[in-house]
Amino acid sequence: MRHALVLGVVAAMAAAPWPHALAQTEDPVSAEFDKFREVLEKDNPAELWEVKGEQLWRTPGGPKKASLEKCDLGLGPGVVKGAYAQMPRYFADVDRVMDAEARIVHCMITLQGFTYAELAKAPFSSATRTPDPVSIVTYVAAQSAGMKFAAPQGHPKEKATYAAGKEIFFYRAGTFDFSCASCHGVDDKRIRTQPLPNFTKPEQAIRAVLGWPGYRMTGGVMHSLQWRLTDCFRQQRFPKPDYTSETLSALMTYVTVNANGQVYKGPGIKR
Amino acid sequence: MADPMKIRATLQGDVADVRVLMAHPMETGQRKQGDKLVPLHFIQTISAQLNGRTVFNADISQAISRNPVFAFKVKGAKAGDKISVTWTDNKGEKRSDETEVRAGS
Amino acid sequence: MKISNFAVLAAGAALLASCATGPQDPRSEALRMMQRDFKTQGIASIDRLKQDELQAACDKYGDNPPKEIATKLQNAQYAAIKWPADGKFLGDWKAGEKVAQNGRGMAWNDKGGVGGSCYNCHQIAPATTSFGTIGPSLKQFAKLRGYGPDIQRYAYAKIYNSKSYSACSQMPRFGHAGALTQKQMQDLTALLMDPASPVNR
Amino acid sequence: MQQTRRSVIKAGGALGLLAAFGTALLSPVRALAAWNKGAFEAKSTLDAMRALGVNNTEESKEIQIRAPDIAENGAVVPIDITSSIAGTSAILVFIEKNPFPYVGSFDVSQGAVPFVHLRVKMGETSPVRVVVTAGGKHYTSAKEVKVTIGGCGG
Repeated sequence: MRHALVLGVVAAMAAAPWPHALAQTEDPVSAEFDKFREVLEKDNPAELWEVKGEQLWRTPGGPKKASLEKCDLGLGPGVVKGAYAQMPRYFADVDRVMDAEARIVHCMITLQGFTYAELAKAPFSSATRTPDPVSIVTYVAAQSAGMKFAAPQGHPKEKATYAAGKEIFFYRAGTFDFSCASCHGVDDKRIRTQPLPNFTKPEQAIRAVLGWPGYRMTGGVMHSLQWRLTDCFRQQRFPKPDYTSETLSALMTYVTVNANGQVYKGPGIKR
Repeated sequence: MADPMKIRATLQGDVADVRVLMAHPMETGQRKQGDKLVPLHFIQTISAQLNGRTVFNADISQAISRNPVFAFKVKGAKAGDKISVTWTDNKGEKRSDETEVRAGS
Repeated sequence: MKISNFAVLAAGAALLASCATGPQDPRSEALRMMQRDFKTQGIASIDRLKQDELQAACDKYGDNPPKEIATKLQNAQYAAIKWPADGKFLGDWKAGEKVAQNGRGMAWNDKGGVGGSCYNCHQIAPATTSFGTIGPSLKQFAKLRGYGPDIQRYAYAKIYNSKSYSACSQMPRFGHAGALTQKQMQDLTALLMDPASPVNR
Repeated sequence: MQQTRRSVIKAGGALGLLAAFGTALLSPVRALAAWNKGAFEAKSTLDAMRALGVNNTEESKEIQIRAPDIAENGAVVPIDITSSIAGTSAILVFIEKNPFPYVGSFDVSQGAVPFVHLRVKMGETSPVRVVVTAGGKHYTSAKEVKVTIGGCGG
């Protein structure tokens, strides 16, 4: 089929007046998107991965033929409910802060006997394959739907990780001199027609974490925050961060703590 | 074997609001992977039964979105009734799943 | 970045390291993480993480360096501009429009520089209503500023190295970074400056 | 229809069997052919309609099409269709500018309410045309959906 390129066809918007002086939420195009976003969220294909993720969590697997039901996501072994909203957090057994997917991967290695190399080889979804950690993190995330984000900051390493995440957020480098803040450090800007939330502000930081993991309409694939942040670095023209690395956990800590106190709605649907 | 569907059936009076999520690539035959086109692979027919009696049929094309979502409404249902949904695709693959009709809130 | 810039990059990294006050310092902790966690992928080599002098200064001062430092940086950036070998600033505005529309280039899944991503941040030709707002509107660029050679030179310089006018601008240094060719920059200058360009009509 | 008949026989015996044939007659679109290849491969809405035996249509305000004025992503365009026409047996959907406009038919003659929610791929801005079959007649309505990101490349 013919397909209009992302950057090309915007004839529709030419027909409608584009009051770019208004805040993004007030323009008619965004309002129309929002209206149907609710329709799309009502039946979100992400639920298919929740179901799959739960199976993967409960079913013995890996070389050790173990399930993940003893995996400690921070609230004790096997406790899934509410865990996602309270991550990233510090884990003494690895002496670092981990986000949900990093922790799931850790459990798949320690409990089930997978190796990091095999899990990190192709960690993101394609049209034909969703890696197991993505399905599992979707299941885990769904068990925090309706809860407030409460990423802990009690442990010194949690504080240090937040501070490091903030440094990474503002770090300007690379061919284009970009930092995360180049796009997400000021209010009311957009790239093309895409509004850019300011993640340094609590009320907007929620938009960094809301709706992830998310079902992406483009390609029809399930993606997690690990993918989202990795792809941000690609667009930032940086080299590639390792899957489940501390750098990614630190950035997630920075944005999640900034969004603490606001309600997580569960896995979402993304453009 | 194809992944399970997710079916929800909720009563509104004596009408069951049935919502179905299906895991299927719905390949249009136009998508490229590398230099090669991915062959057509899509669900062609869907049928739904209320306690074993067919109440809804659909014939569809590859233009239905990947991981299809459908909703329809079935008359004469009550809580505890069984709703089953079956799809068949162009390769002859098939998947059936079932759920119970739940009272509406 | 260009190979010739490695020395500058390394110097920048050294400068940063000297700012660190200890192992618990968030800055050095962040650098430690990034140096360990980022890997070269395609054309996006690990060297890109090393800040050059300008990046380091902007980072240090939160993109708002003291005036004397900013002026010094701007002058150094301006002095390094390679002006068009043929002495012309204006190319083909139609080709420039294509460069402006193209948002690809320099990422790890690209082969090199391709486009200028200009519409990502700027309003330019009025027909394109899908434009970003990170940079100012460039609609009627020359109509408002004049079509003369000094403005042409200014426009070319801004595209080649925006930091030669504003030290910590968010705009990439397209010529300096080797992301656009001389011809592409001349075409973009024409998009802004040509009286026939939709930008000025 | 094989499966339908079997389950009907199990459920209600000969009477049920008769009823099943009766309803099949009331839904001419499905009764004509299982998965109508000709219609699905037609390159225009008109050709697809012909293949489906839809030769005359009458504009109707009793068909409600709820779809976005502008779709956020052509890969997933949500559409709700409700028919208030008495005796509605089938709902047919066409995306006129898609390379193969006929998207599907929804048979509601055997106990479903004349309503369907579906999500389609749209390659470009196009009318979404709906044809409703009721009492052997065909009624139609359309709604334009603008697409800024086409959804057919996957």
